[in-house]
Parts: sequence; C-alpha cells; structure tokens
Amino acid sequence: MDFSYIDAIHAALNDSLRDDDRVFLYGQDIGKFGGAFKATKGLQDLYPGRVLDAPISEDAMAGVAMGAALEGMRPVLEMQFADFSTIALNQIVNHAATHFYRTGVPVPMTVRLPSGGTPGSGPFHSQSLEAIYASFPGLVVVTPATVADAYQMLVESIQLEDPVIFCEHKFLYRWLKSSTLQGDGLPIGKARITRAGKHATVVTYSAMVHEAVRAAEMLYDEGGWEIEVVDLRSIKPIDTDTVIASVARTGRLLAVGEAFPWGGVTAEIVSRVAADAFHLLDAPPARLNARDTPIPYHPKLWADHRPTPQTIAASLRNLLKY
Amino acid sequence: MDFSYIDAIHAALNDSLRDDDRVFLYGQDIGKFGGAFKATKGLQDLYPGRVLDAPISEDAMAGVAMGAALEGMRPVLEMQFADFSTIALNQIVNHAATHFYRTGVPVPMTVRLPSGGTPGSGPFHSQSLEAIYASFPGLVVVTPATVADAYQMLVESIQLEDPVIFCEHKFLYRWLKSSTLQGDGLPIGKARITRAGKHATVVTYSAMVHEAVRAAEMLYDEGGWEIEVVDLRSIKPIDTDTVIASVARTGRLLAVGEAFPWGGVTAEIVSRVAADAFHLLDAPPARLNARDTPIPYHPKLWADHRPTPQTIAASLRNLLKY
Amino acid sequence: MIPLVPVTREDRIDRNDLSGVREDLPRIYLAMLRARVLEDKLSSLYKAGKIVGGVYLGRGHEAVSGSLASYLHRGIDIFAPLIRDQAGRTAFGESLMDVTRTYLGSVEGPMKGRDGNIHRGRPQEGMPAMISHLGSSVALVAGMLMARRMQGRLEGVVGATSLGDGATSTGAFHEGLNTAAVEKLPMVVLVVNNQFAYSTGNDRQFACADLVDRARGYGVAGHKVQGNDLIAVAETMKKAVSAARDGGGPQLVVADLLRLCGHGEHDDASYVPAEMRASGLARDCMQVAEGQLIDAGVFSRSQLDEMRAQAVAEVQSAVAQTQQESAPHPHHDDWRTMYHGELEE
Amino acid sequence: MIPLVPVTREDRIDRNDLSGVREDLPRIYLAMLRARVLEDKLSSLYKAGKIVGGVYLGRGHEAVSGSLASYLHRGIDIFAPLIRDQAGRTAFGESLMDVTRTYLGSVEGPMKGRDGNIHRGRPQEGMPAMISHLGSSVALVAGMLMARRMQGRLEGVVGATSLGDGATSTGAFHEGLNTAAVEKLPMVVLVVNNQFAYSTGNDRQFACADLVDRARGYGVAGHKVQGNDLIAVAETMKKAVSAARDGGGPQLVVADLLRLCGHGEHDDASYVPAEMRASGLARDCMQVAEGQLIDAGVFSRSQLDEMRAQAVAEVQSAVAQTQQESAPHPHHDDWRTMYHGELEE
Ligand SMILES: Cc1ncc(C[n+]2csc(CCOP(=O)(O)OP(=O)(O)O)c2C)c(N)n1
Ligand SMILES: Cc1ncc(C[n+]2csc(CCOP(=O)(O)OP(=O)(O)O)c2C)c(N)n1
Ligand SMILES: [Mg+2]
Ligand SMILES: [Mg+2]
Repeated sequence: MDFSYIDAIHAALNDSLRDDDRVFLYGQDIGKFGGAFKATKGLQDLYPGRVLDAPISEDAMAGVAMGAALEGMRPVLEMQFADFSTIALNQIVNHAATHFYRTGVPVPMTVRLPSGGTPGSGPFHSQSLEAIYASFPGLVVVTPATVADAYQMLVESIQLEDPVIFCEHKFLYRWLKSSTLQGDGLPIGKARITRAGKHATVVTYSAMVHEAVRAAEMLYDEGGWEIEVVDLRSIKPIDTDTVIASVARTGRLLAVGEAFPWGGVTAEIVSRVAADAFHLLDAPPARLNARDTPIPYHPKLWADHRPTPQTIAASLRNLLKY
Repeated sequence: MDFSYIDAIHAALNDSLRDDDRVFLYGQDIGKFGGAFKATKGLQDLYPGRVLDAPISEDAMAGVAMGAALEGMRPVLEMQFADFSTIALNQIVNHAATHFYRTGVPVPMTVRLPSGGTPGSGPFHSQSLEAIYASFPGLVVVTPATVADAYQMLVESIQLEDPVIFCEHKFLYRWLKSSTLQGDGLPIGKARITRAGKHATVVTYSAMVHEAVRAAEMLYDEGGWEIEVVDLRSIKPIDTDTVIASVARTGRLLAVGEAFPWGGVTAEIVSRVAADAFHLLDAPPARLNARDTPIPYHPKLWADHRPTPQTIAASLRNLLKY
Repeated sequence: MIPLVPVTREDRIDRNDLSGVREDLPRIYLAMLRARVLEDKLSSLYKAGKIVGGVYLGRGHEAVSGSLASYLHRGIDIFAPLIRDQAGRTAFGESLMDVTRTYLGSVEGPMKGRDGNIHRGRPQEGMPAMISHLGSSVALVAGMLMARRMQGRLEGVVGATSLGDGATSTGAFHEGLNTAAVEKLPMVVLVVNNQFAYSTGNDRQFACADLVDRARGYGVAGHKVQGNDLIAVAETMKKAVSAARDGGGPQLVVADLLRLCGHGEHDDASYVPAEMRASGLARDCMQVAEGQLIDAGVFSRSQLDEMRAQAVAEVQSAVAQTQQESAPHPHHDDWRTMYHGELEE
Repeated sequence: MIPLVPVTREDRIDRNDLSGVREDLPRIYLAMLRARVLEDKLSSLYKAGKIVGGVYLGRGHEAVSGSLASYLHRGIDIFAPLIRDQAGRTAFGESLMDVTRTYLGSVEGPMKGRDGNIHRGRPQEGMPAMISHLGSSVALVAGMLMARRMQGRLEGVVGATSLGDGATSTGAFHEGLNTAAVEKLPMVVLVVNNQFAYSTGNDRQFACADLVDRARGYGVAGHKVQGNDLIAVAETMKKAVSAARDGGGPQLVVADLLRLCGHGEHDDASYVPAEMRASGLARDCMQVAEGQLIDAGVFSRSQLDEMRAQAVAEVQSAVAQTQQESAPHPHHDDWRTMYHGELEE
C-alpha cells in the first residue's frame, strides 16, 4: 500500500491523538467533514471531543490553541490555507512566540499551514509564508518535503514544547507517494542530502526539493553534472553545518525557494554561506525564487511564476559556467 | 529654529494636507489629541473633517484607507505603534498590495509605522517590521534616517500611486534635529552615501545609520580607518547599484539592521552583493542584527539586544582584519 | 450616546400588496435567472475540466443577492460582492463576458488571467474585486463611502456588501461594521445565513438566537427576511437600501436560506441533514419567485420559458466567444505589480 | 438554535439589603485599597524617573476589577488582567513584590526584566501575562477553559478577563467572545467603559446605545453596572461569576465609570470635558466604597485609616526591598527564547 503526503499527515495526527491524551485538533471544517484536504477525515469519530470545528476566527483559533497549550494540552491547529494565517499573526508571533522568553512557560502548540501553489489556486490560496514566521523569535518552522518527513516531523512537532509552524505543501498532498511512513529518523533541525553530488549544491525545502532533483537529473543527463540537493527540512532552525559541508564539497551554491523573492529563506541561506564559508565558494552564490508579484491564478502564468526544473537547471548552468 | 524628526513628519503631513485636497489622516487618537507622538498635533483644527480618529480596529483602518484610496483619496494611516500593524496585515498585504496587479487600479495609501526600539518600551512597542512588509509583492517600504528624509520622503510617499509603508523611527523622533527640512532631493529608491570611506562599507537604514556613523568615527579615531556608510533610505526597492558601487570602492561589506536577525534587510543586502558583486568582495560579507529574542523591556537588556556603535565597530574590526 | 436605531423584523409581509416592489420584480427576476443559467453552465464547464481552481455557486442566493443589487445604481452606488453573489453582480450590471473570461482564464477579462473565478471586479465602476479573506470588504466599502463624504459626493449614495454566516465570525466583519456604524455611513451589510460555512453549521459558528440580534450591539438598523421568498426579500432590500440612502446609517440585513449546492462544485454537501433539505429553507428561490410572478400576473409561464431560453442562448454565446480567446502568456504579461513599475524590485 | 440567555440589567439595586455581599466587602475593599496605594506610589516613582517605559494606572477601576477577582479563587479559576487591573490582580493574590520588581526592573521579578510594568503574570497560577495587543486575552482564556474541559477539570471553574471600551473594537474581542459563546464556556468578560480609549471618546469608538447591547448578539448573558458603586458592583460580579460557574455560559459585564487619571502617567487627560469630570461617573469608587462601608457598619473611619496606613507601609517596604535588588545584566541573562534552547538560531 502506498502512502501519500496527506496520508502521512493524517497518520501523524491519528497516532498523536492515539498516543497522547493531551493532543487535540482545532480548525475550520476539520470535524465530521474531515477538513478541506481531508487531513482529519474520520478522526472526530475516533477521538470524540478532541477534534473540534472552529468558527471562521483565525485570530481566536490561535489564541485558543495557545491558552490550551498553557493548560497542558498539545493543540494542533489547522489553518484552512496558509494564506489565512495572516489573520492569526498577532496571536502567533506576539502572544505565543514571545511567551517562553517573557515568562519561562513554554507554549507547545502546532499550527499546520497548507502552503504553496497549485494550478488555479490564485493569489490567496497559494502563499508560502514560512519566512514570515521564521523572522519572529520563538518559533520553530518546519517544511517537510517527503512523505516520511511529513509523518515524522508532525509527530515530533506535536511533542515539542515550543510553538511550531508546520508548513505542509498542498502540491505534494496527493501527488507524492511512498511505500512507507518510516524515514531515516533525522530530527527537526537537521537537513538532509537528498541527492549527493560534487559540482554544485542546491539548497531548498518543501516541494522545491522535487523540482531541484528533477533539474539535477536533467543536468546529469545533459552533461554528467552531479548536483547535490540539500533538503533543509526545517527553515528555523537552519542546519547551516550541513549546508556548508555541502558547499565545501561542491564550491557552488544555488538556493531555491517557492516563496516571494524579497528576503526569505534563500537570502538567509546565501548570506550565511557568504559570511561563514566565503572561502569555500568558487562562484557567486545564487538564488532562485518565485516572482515578486502576487501568485497568478492562470496555470500558464503560475508555471512561470515559481521555479521549475527548467529554470533551476538554467540557474545551475550559469553557476557551473562561472 | 531646529526641526526634530517628528517635526519633519508633522510638517510633511501639514503640507500634504494643505497642498492636496485628496489627503486625509486616519488613526487612533490623532484628532484633537494629536496622536501618541504628536505627529498630528493641531492638524484637525487646521483641516476639519480630514483628520479622523479611528476605533481600535487596525484591520478596518487599513481597509478604510484602501477603500478611500480607490475612490481617489490619499489616506495616510497612523498605526499607534508599528507592532499593532500585525492586526492589519491582511488588509495591507493581501488586499491593498495585490490590487494593482489583480485589477490594474492603484491604491495610493501610506501607512505610517512608528518603529524601532526605545529604552523601556518592551516586546510590543519596539518592533521593526519593515522586512515583513517588504516580503510581500506590491508595497514600497521606506525607512528615513534623517530629518530631511522624514519630511521629503513622507511628502513623496503620499504622492505615490502605490501603497507605501512608511517606517519612522521612534528613537529619532525627538533626539534627531536639523536646521532645515530641505534635503538633497534624492527620490525614493535611491540610497545615500552618508559618510564616504574606502576601507569598508556599512549598509544600513533608519536609526542604525547614526549608530553606524558613530562606529565609523570610532574606527577613524582608533586607526584612521575610513568607513563608508550607505543609508538605504528605502528597503523596497533597494538601491543595489549604490550598494555595489560602494563595495567596489571598499571591498568589504557589513550590513546592519535593528530588526530580528532571521532573514530581513541584511540578508537581502548580503545575498544581493554576494550574488552580483562577488568578485568585488575582499572579505566575507558580514551582518549584524538584533538578537533573535523578543525585544526586552529593561534598558540594560535592550542596549545589548540591538546593534550599538560598539558592536558595529567590533564587527568592522573583524571585517578589516580579514 | 447615539439613540438606538430600532431593530425591525419583517419575516411576515402582507402578500396582497405588491405595489411597493411590483415594478422591480421583473428586473430582479431577470438578474436571478441570468445568474442561475450562467452558474449552471459554469458548473458543467467545471465538471468537464474546462475551469481550474474551483467553482463556487450562489444557487439559492439569487433572490437576496439579486434584489439587493437591483436597488443599487451602477455609476452611483457601490456593490462589493462576495462568494455567492452572481445574481447581485448581474443586477449591478456585470457583463457576462467578464464572468466567462475570468472563469475560463481569458486574457481579455478584467483580471487578465491574473486572478480567477469570483475574485473579479471593476473597482472603478463601483464593484470591488473581492479577496478570499472573509470580511475584508466591509471596511473597504466603509472607506469608499468615507472618501465620497470627504469629496462631497456622498449624497444619495449607498454602499453594499454581502457576507455569509461564517464570515460574521471574522474580526474583519466586526471591525468593519463597527467602523461603519461610528461613521454613520449609508451602507447595507447583507448577511446571508445559508446555514453552513463550508461544512460547518450555525451551532459551531455562533450562539446567538439570530444574527440580526447583532444589529443593536453595533447601533445599526436590523432587518430579517426569509431569503427564498422573492417578494419579502425585495421589500426588505428596498426598505434597507432606502433607509441607508435616506440617512438612516448602516443597515444589517439577515436573510435565512439554504445553500442549494456544495460549498464548491467539488463538494457534494452530504453533511446537510435530510430534515434541513426537506424544510422550507430548502425551497428554491427561483421556483418560489416564478410562482409569485405568475400568481401576481407579472409574467406568464411562457414568458418565463422564453426568458430562460434567451438567457441560455446568451450564456452559450459568451462561453463560445470566450473559448476562442487567448489564455494569458507569461511572456506577454508585463508582470507589473505596481503603478510605478520603476519602484518594483 | 440555542435559546437566548436573557440580558439582565441591574443598574438599580436595593441598597437596604447588603446580605448578598456584606461578607465579601472587606476583602474587596482591602484589594482596592492596596491597589490604590500601590499605584499612587508607582506614579510618584515614575515621576521621579525611577520607572522607565510608562506607568498605566487603574485609578477609578478598583471597585470593578477588585470585585471581579474577589469572586475568583486562585488555584482554581483563571484571571487574565489587562491595563487597569491592579485591584483585580491584588485580589487574585498577586504579590506586591511581583509588581514592584516588574516595574523597577528587578531581575528577581517574574519577568526578570525581560518584560515590564503591566505586562506581567503568573500563567501557571492562573494569571496570564498580558501582551499589549488589545483583545488577545479573550480567546486565550477561552482556550484555557477548553483545555480544562477536555481534561475533565472544568467543573466549578471560572475564567475571567477584562477589557476597555476601546478594546471592544478589536477583531480579537469579537472572535474571542464569539468562540467562548459557541463553546458555552464558564467565562466572565468584563468591559470597563471608562469613557475613553486613550484620548478617544465613546462617540468615535462605537455607535450602540450601550455596550451591554452586544451580549444578545453573541448569545451570552449581559450585566450592566455603574462601576464606582462598590455594592452594586460586588453584587453584579457575584452574580456574573456564579452564573458562569453554574453553567450559564459566558457573562458579559459592562461597567461604566470614568478613568481618574491619564491614559498613562505621562498624560494629563486634558481632553476629558469638564462636565464629565463633574458628573456622577467621576465619583471616586474608593470614596464611594468608604462611605458605603461606614454606613453599613462594616468598618469605622479609624479602621479604614489604619488599613490605609498598613497598606502604605507594605508598599514602602516592598519598594525599598526591590530597590536593593539587581537589575538584569545582559551577560547573566541566558537570552533563551525557547524551551528547546538547542532549536534556537
Ligand atoms: C479569513 C478566512 N478564513 C477561511 C476562509 C476559507 N473559507 C472560504 S469560504 C468559507 C466558508 C464561508 O462560509 P460563509 O461565510 O457562511 O459563506 P457561504 O460560503 O456559506 O456563502 C471558508 C471557511 C476564508 N476565505 N477566509
Ligand atoms: C490592537 C491594539 N491597538 C492599539 C493599541 C494601543 N493602545 C494601548 S491602550 C489603548 C487604549 C485602550 O482603551 P480601552 O480599551 O478603552 O482601555 P482603557 O485604557 O480605557 O482602560 C490603545 C489604543 C493596543 N494596545 N492594541
Ligand atoms: Mg454560509
Ligand atoms: Mg477605556
């Protein structure tokens, strides 16, 4: 039997509810309906009273989760789309994220953000907001790219005492499959070398890992280039050591992300490597992001808005030429 | 007579109201009371019906401003503190900022964010959120460091057709003075060489420009080092040309910011320079930001939380040593 | 303290006297019909895979939405539609081609393929282009009206927007309506309680006896109507719009009905209980309206059939024309995000 | 549809019968007195430059805040105070040293100098540490109560929070109260209408006749009381807290009074009109309370004087002790932002 990425999330929620009485789920339409993406399907029946439908009140949802966390629960919030979490920003970044620093009392809550673009979803159902959350102190921000990571990192996130922003990619939900939920056991905070190589390093995360691997395959077929692909897995904290170790092997860095291009993960990666591993670089470290426009509705525009295997490969060719 | 930074803002609002019937001000306590920082003092009497007190509804305030802008007005919103603008994030980044792209109809609104730290202001009245706004497509984000820029850039922002996030620094309000409001006429989008130098470049903006100049003076006194200080003035767009021209002269880059350290302006600067001017760098490009914790209340902690002339000088010494 | 505007309830209206709305009914019904026919077509296009991203219909909302906008005047008033307002959009004068082009992603449409489906508008003609984040339109319309007041052109103007039962739980709805009340704006806020927000029923959305009970707490007038009863709806909307236009400040209209489709066309709405489907709320406003129009001698059955046939033909031709138009092309789009392109990064 | 909990109004209460609250008054008054004396001291410390960042007092709020918290039990209940709740904090058992240490920035305080003034709490003892963003506490308390329900320890518990007239305009207030109503939580939400939000009067904040009119729109019980009348306030709070404790769901209590100080001690409140200063709202709840206590024979004037002298002495000694304590030092602070320090950047 195959597990999809959304199956992995479902299984992680199920297992967490089963194994830990403190866990409960809160979000819009997640009860009987099972959620907009069916991540919670059937769970209300299995765990009565622990899978609760919320009103359309993202700010209050985050406040509720935080309050429940303070009282010893392990809330897992589902935002219907990452884009709607802007409404909850204050409760997340000002209330929950500052709490341990201010009071010494941790806030073990997990906020699931269905993130990233899919064709036809348009400007308000496609955003990747991981960097917004990472900018604020006090949050862990994870961005699983594989089925096993989706499972394991969600289970792990729920068990952390700190607030976690769990960015799951909608494009991977049904498309990405695996025969197992068991991964390599890497903890949150550690990056993974998804594909080993020696000519250049692509550092990326979430859905772009797969696009980067495709680009790497293209370049291998094209000229035998061996591109190393690093999957960050969590963008806060960033596993700078693994990134730099890879750059030490390849001498070339391309940071790829699906989010808007100003600031964000790719800027953080490039500036860390430039600062801490300058002497390892044989070429200027490069970035590739989405365009600096709202995410377009039309699939033809959308496909040109975000990085693709083709544009990643083109960036790599430039990098390899240097 | 001397003008302070807050006088400059007051004058810009006054002159804009005087010269353009489309301008009006909206915000909490800005009417008779003149605003928490007195930026609008007396203006309601001078321009009746055009300086309106708002309820404590930041989301609606931004929605109102956007609506008024669509109907041909030039709203200037005052957030009481930048920190409270998180509540308005959705209306700003999703509604106003996407509007021109989606519809071709511009949204000429200006949002004033009293930003940055002052001693004793604590985690919720000290934040620098410019990078959050810059991450979203469709916004201009300006960060004046001088009295003349505060005046001129606010006048200019109000006249732009696009939504502008105007980050004014509270620490400069009363402390920074100038004998004139007239500046050098640099438009939004152009950086300024605040202090010329040849041994290293500090790229920064807002209040940190003054701390960087102090650090530069220290290093000059210390060993005759000539540090060039670039004031970005606007962080979106970033005047990459001026930054790179400076690095071409000095070969060394330190990006300094008062905001939280993950991502943000300094990462964007360093990664642009590393990507586009790699060959000009004689040393790894460096960054200095605030600590990755909430902004502490106690002045002794606060002074250690953000960059100071001492820590900027220390970073520069490291850079010069390389 | 401002004197409280009384909450009026008008669930029951004397049906023998149509005089108040008789002349409005043909116009309203035509908008309803065109919307229904258009949306039926959109649904089949979606099911045939011709529309990407989702189709969200206003089936069952036609009477409320169409009536509200029928009392507004394009070029003077403002109408900020939400998800299920095709009838209102049509009544406000939205062209059929704007709809088909936006859904089918034609580059000729008002959104040029950059945005799609219901996220369209003509803001310069008084019809803002909604964003997804529910509740955002309330403050927007308030701001548009405040601008007109400052410009001295508020006289005789009404701004209207509509939201669902679920959207009343947003902070944006609250902040926006409260602001409108403070500013005493000529605004109509229509809340269509279609019993569900996606799958979530009223019992998990709010705890008040009736959403119209909120009016008093904002200091605005409240109106209540059964949303599938065209005559009652028309009378209520007429009254609310006139009250707003005549200086009565914001009007909160709460209409009860049942959404007669899924949340989107991907959703079978199987969570709607059978009793509800069998209740009076589930009566289709189109059928009710047709009965009322025939009874009152406004239209004959054959006239209705003719109108429908014509609406179908119009939709067919709009779709056919749109399908010949170009999709946007990334190399032809200028990707401009700001008016001042030179300030873009 | 859930049956509506009736809105009760109790502006007028029969003063001859104190029996309901007589035994509670000494405790409430003592909290009020301690808060007043403490805050007077904080004001002079601020004016002497010993406190940085601002001092925001609850002068005039002591009766409402102190009464509410006097009916709560520390260790069982939850009390989430806001800006002007020193009396409530004291009544709930906050130690004097927690206050002086936080204001004076002692590293021994609960916030260790990391946060200051009113932004303090003991969340593990049922008293959350407020953030500045108004309205945030409503959903927080709701979540705390929901947790207890899931844990089977909600029985007999009440969660209370307080906000100002201005804070009712936040989306957070609306979303939070609506959520509490949907969950039927044992919650008391106290809205103190002190006529101003900073400098902004009620007329620019809301348009309803009375904020208690909002209760019905949320489906919660509403209570109204004049906030400077201790006996009325005590009776109202007792009733509201008991109703919440006994399963009556959320209780919205609206208390009218006048803030008897500036927004903060930097503000002279010159915007408060003279008529308002001369009105019954401006009567100081401390004086009203003392009159009531003496009239009812609860305390004699000399007992009151003695209590005050003792409160002054306690505050003096707390301040003196705090002033000998260390300020935080950046090299000694571990700057830890997360429980899992190893996950920090
Ligand atoms: C702030 C926000 N949260 C969540 C959503 C996702 N969403 C879109 S429509 C919808 C249900 C809306 O229900 P209602 O307001 O009753 O309108 P209806 O669809 O019934 O007409 C939800 C939850 C959204 N658009 N905005
Ligand atoms: C969301 C938000 N916006 C603005 C502020 C700034 N602010 C702090 S207190 C205050 C006035 C509060 O008035 P009210 O709620 O009536 O409480 P009061 O001070 O009168 O007790 C304002 C505007 C804030 N803290 N939070
Ligand atoms: Mg609905
Ligand atoms: Mg107040």
